[in-house]
Amino acid sequence: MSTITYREAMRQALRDALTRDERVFLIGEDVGRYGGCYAVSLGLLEEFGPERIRDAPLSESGFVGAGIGAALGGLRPIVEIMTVNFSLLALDQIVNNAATLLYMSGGQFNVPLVIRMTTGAGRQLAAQHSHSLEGWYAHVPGLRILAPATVDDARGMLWPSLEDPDPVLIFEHGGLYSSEGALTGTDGVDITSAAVRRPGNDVTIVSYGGTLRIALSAAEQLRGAGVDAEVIDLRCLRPLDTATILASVAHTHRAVVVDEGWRTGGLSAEVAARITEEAFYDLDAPVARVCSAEVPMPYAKHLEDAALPQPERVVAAVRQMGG
Amino acid sequence: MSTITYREAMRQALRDALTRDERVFLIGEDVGRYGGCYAVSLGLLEEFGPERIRDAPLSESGFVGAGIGAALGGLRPIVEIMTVNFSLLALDQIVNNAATLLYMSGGQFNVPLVIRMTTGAGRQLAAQHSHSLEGWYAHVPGLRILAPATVDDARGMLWPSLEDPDPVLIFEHGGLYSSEGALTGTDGVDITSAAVRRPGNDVTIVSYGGTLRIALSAAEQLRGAGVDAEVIDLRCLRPLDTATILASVAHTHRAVVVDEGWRTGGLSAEVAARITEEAFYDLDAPVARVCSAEVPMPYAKHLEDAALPQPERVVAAVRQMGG
Amino acid sequence: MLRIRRFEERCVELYSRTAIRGFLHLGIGEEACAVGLMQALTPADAVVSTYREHGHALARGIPMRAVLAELEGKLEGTCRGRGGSMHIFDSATRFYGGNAIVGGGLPLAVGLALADHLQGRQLVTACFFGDGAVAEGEFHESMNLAALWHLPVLFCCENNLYAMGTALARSESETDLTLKASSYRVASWPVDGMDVGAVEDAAMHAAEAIRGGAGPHFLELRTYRFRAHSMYDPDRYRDKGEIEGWKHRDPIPLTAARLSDQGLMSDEALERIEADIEAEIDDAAAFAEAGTLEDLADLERFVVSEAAGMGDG
Amino acid sequence: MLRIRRFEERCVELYSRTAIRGFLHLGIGEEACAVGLMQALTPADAVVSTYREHGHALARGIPMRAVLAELEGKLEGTCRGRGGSMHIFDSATRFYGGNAIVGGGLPLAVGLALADHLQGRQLVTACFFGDGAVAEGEFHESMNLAALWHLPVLFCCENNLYAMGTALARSESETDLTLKASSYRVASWPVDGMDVGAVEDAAMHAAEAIRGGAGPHFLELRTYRFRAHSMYDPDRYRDKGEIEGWKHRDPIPLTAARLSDQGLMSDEALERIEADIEAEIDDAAAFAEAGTLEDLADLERFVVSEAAGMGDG
Ligand SMILES: Cc1ncc(C[n+]2csc(CCOP(=O)(O)OP(=O)(O)O)c2C)c(N)n1
Ligand SMILES: Cc1ncc(C[n+]2csc(CCOP(=O)(O)OP(=O)(O)O)c2C)c(N)n1
Ligand SMILES: [Mg+2]
Ligand SMILES: [Mg+2]
Repeated sequence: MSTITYREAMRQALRDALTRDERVFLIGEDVGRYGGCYAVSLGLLEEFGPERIRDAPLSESGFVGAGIGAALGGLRPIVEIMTVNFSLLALDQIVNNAATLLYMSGGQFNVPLVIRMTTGAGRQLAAQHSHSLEGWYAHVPGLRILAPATVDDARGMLWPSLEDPDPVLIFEHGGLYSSEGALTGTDGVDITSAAVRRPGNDVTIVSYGGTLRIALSAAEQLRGAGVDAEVIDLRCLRPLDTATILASVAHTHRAVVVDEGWRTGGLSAEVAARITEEAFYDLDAPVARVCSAEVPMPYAKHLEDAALPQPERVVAAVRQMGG
Repeated sequence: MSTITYREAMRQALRDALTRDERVFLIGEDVGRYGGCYAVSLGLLEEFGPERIRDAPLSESGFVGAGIGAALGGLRPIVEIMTVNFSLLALDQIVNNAATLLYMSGGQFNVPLVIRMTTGAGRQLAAQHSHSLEGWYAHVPGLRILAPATVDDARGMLWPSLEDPDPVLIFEHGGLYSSEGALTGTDGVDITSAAVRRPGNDVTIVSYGGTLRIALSAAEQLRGAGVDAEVIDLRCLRPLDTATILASVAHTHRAVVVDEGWRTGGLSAEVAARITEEAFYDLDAPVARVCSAEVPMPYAKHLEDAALPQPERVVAAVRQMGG
Repeated sequence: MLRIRRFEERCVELYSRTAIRGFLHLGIGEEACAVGLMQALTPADAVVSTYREHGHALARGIPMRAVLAELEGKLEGTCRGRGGSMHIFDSATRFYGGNAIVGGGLPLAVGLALADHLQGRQLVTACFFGDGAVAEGEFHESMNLAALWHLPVLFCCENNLYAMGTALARSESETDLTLKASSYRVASWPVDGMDVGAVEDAAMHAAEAIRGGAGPHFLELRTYRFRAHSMYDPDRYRDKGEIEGWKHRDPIPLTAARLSDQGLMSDEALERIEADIEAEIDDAAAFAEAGTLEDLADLERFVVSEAAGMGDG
Repeated sequence: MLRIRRFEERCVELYSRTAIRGFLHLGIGEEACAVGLMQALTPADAVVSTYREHGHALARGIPMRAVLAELEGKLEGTCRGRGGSMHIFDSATRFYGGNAIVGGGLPLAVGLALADHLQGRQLVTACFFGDGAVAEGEFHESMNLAALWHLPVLFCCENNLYAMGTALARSESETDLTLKASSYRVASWPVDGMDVGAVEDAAMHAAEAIRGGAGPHFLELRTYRFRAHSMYDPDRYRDKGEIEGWKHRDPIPLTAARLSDQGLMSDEALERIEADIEAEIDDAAAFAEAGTLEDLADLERFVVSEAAGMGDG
C-alpha cells in the first residue's frame, strides 16, 4: 500500500481519465504550460497535448460555459476553476445552464460535465481568496457536489463523476494538496454516500473536505477526556446522505457539525436542520455548529486562526452539550 | 389612511430619497426611458433627469461595481438589478467588493450602497426567471438583507437603507408589486427587526417577502380548524432578528418556516437551525419547513403551483406536527 | 417568414385568451433573420438561441405543433411544458434553446463548436443574440475564446436597435457592432436583416468559410421589431414614426412583391400559402389545446438524468 | 523606482524569513509604470490597483512603514493586518486597493469616476490592471460604461506579456490591446513601460485630456516582470533568454545611465540615494517588526461600520 499526496492522487485520477476516454479533456486557467495553479496538472500538457490540456484565458464565465457546451456536444470536459473565489464569475453559467438545461428541456439535454475547484482558507490569502462556498452550490437542484477529503477520494471520485450523466462539482480543499495518505485502490469510489471515518458512541462529529482533519483531531482530544466521538465525512454534499448521519445520531444522540463556511445560512445549517427534523426525539441536546467566524477572512495569521474552526472549538462544543 | 400599491409605495420611496438627498441616484437597466421593468421608476426620469435616473447597458457586473465605486466616491447610489436571476452575474462584485471592502481596508472604506432587485416566482417565467436566492445573500457578512412584504415596508425601508453606512440589499417579490395595502406612514421604518404580523398561541409561522401572504392565509385556514397561529415576517434576513422568533416559539412551542427558496441549504435551514439551537427545550416538535420543490421552476402553471409553497402545505405541516 | 408571422400573430390571440402565459417575446418584423440564416445550416449543425426564438425554432424545422404545445405548457410540447416560450429545446434539430439570460447562450455556442472541432466534425454552430447582449461580459469572453481557438461559430447578432427600452446608442459607446467583432479578429459584416436574400447570402458565405476552417464569423443583422419587447411592454420609448418607417421595410411584403415582380408567385399562390399556413396553425392550435398536462407526480423528473439513478436532494 | 525595487527585494527576504506570508506578487521590472504614472496624478485623484500593487502604493505616497507593517500582518499596517500584500488601502491618498480578483477593480474605477463626474470634480481615477484582465468580461463592461458615459478614467494596462503562465498570445485573439480600447471609442496608445519618462509623458497627456472632459483614456504600458508571478511560481513557462533580454531594458539602470549621461546624477549621489533608501527600508522593517497584533477581541470589528451600531450576524 503506497503513500501518496492528495495532489498526486488528483493528478493520477486526471491522467487515468484522459487515458481511458478520448472524450475527456481538461480546460482551465494555467492548467497546461504553468502546470496548474496548485501543480495538480503538472506534466499533463506534455503527455496529452494542448488540445486536451487546454489553457484558457481569464474568462471564467466564458470557459465554464464553453465546458457546458462541449458536454452538450458529446465531450466529457473537466473544467478547472482555479479557486472557488473566482467561480462566482461563472455562477450564472453553472446555475442557469449546467444545472437547469436537462429539466428545462424536458429531459432532452443532459450536461455530463465535471467542474473542479480549490476551496477553503488557512493559508493567509485574505478575504477574496479564502471562501468556502460549496454550501451555495449544494443548494442547487441538478448538481452533484463532492468534497474529497482523503487521497482515496481524490483518486477515486473523478472517474465516477465523469460517468455521471449530469454536472458534478468537485471541491478540493487547498490545505489538503500536500497532505499524504495511503492509497488503497485506484478504482472509482462510491460518490453517493457519506463515510464513517472513526466509529464512536458518544457524539457524532459531521465534517467534510478540509474539516475532516479537524474533526479527527478533536475526536483524539476527546478520547483523552473519555468521550468517544464518531466522525462522519459527508463526501457528497448534494445530495446529502442523510441516512448515514441519522444512523450515527440514533446511536450517539448528539451531533456537532464542523464547517469552514460561514455559519449563517451555510451547509452546517442544512445538516443541523435535517438532523433535527428527522431525529428530533433521538437528540439529547441541540445540534451544535462549529463554523468560521462571520468575517471576510483576515490576512494576519492570528486573526485567521481565530476565524477558522479549530479542533479545540469542536471539543469545547462537545463538552458544552454535556457529551 | 390611503390605500396604495406596493409598486407605488416603492416609487414614492425613490422619489422621496431623490428629493431629500442630492447624492442619491438610481442606476439600472431600463430604469429611465422604459420606466423600470416592473414600472417602479415610471416618471422619475422626467422628474430627475438622466444623470440621476441612469439607464445602464446590459452589464450587471459593470454597473453594480460602478455603484460600489460611486458609493466609495461619496454618492448614495441605488442600483436596481432587474431581477435576482441576473444578480448572479454581479455576485463577485457584491461579495468580494461591496461586502468586503470595509473589513479588508481595516475600517477605512465603507460602501453606502443600496441594491434593489425583484425576486421570486409565481408568474410562469420558468427556470431562469424564478429564483429566490436572497438566502444566499443572507449568508454574506457585511451585507444587510431586507425583504419588504407590506406597502409600509416598501415605502419605509429605502431611506434608512440609504442612511446605513454599509451595503443594503432590498428584495422585492415580483408578485407583490400590484398588491395593495394601507399606508400608515411615510417615515423610515425600523430595518433591524422582524414583525409579528398576526399574534397567536399555538404555532409560529415564520415567513418573509412573498411568503407572508401564504403564512397569513394558512393562519386563516388554521383558525377555522381551531389552531391559533402566530405569523412572523422576518423583514430583515441578515442580520436575523432571532430574538423575535425565539420569543414567539417560547410561547407557541412549535414553528414552521415558509420560504420560497429551495429547501436544502436555504434560508429556511438557518431559521430552523437557530430556533433549534436556542429554543430546543421549548420545542414540542421539530421545526417544519415548507419550501419550493427542489426543481428548476417549470413553466406550466400546474407544475409551478405544485412546486411553490402554498397555504395548504403550511396547514398540512402544522397539522402534522400535532399543532 | 409568413408562416412565422402568422404563427406569432396567433400567439398574441392565445396570450390574450390566457392559453399562453409568462413572458412572450415576438420576433414580428425580424423573420428574415431566422429564415435567411437557417438556409445556410445543415441538419447536423447546431443552433443556440434566445428568449425571442419562435422564428428560429420554426425555421429550424421544429414542428409547429410541438412549439405551440410548449407555449401552452403541455406535455406534448418540445419540453413537456417545462420551458414555455423562452425555452424551446429540440435534440432532433440540435436546437439548444431558448435562453432567458441575455448573453447566456454565447459560451454554450463556443463549447458546442469546440466539441465539433475536437471531434473533427465540419459543422457550424449558429448563435443568435441581440444588440443588447453585446454589452455583457459574456459576449466579450465568448468572442475572444472562439477567435483564439478558431472555432466554427457563426455569431448572429440580431440588431433591432433596442434592448427593451434602451436604444443601442445609449447602450454602446461604439454602435458599429462589426467594429467590435473586428477587435477580436473575427471576420464580420453588416447585413440588411429585413432582406431575406441578403441574410441567406451572407450566412451561406460565412458558413462556407467556417466549414473551410476560417474560424468564427460575425453577422450583424440589421433589423427591427415591430411590436413591443414583450406582452408586458407598453412601448413608451420609441417614436411611432420610427416604427412606421421600418414597417415600409417589412420583409414579408418586400419578399412577396419581389417574388411577384419576378413572376415567381401569383396572387393565387400567395392565397394558397396563406390558407395552408392557416390550416397548419389551426391544426397546431387544436393539437396544443387538446394536449395533456404533465402528471404532478413527475414534477421532480429530469432534475437529474434517469439513467443515473442516483437522485437529488 | 529604486526605492520600490529595494523595498521589494527586502520583501523577498522577509518572505523567506516567514515574516510575510500568503501570496506575494512583486513588480520588479515594472517600477517605471507605477512611478511614471503617479506623476500625472494630483493628491485628490483616485487610484485603483491590483494584487501586484506595492509599487503603486509606494509611488502614490503611502508611507513605507504602513505598507510593510501590512505585509507583516500588523495592527500598524495600512489595513490593521487584515489585508496583507494583495489588499493595501489608504484613504488619505485615495488608494482604493489592492484587489485580488482579476478585473475586479475595473468597475470600481468606473464608479469612482462617475462620482467625480456627478459631483462636478475635475479629477482622474487611475485604474491599474494586467494584460490577463483584458480577457475578463468586467474589462469589457467597464470600458464600455466609461466610454458611454464619458467618465474620467485613466485605464492603465500593465502589459507584462503574461497572466501567470499564460502568454498574451495564448490569451487574446488580438494582442494589440490598444485596438481593443479603440473598439469602445476609447483613446489609447502604447507606451514603453520600461521608460519612466515615456510613461510620465503619456500619463500627463492622458490625464490632461481627461481633466479637460475628453473622457476615458487607455494606456498600454509595455513592460515585463523579471521575477516569477508569485513566490509560489516556479516560472517554468518562460524562456530564460527572454527574461535576460528584457533585463537589458531594466528601467532602473536605464534611468540611472540617462541621468548620469545628462550630468544630473553623480555616482556619489546614487550611493547617497541607495543609502537613504536602505535606511528608510531598515526603519520600515524595524517598525513593522516592532508592530503589534490586532486584539483577537476585535476580530469582528469592521464587518459593518461602527457608526451603524446595527451589528451583523
Ligand atoms: C442578464 C440579463 N439581464 C437582463 C435581462 C432582462 N432582459 C430581457 S431581454 C432584455 C433586452 C435584451 O435586448 P437584446 O439583446 O437587444 O435582444 P432583443 O430583446 O432586442 O431581441 C433584457 C434587458 C435578462 N433577461 N438577462
Ligand atoms: C478572476 C480571477 N481569476 C483568476 C485569478 C488567479 N490569478 C491571479 S493573478 C492571475 C494572472 C493575472 O495576469 P495579469 O492580469 O496579466 O496581471 P499580472 O499578474 O501579470 O500583473 C491569475 C490568473 C484571480 N485572481 N482572479
Ligand atoms: Mg435588441
Ligand atoms: Mg500580466
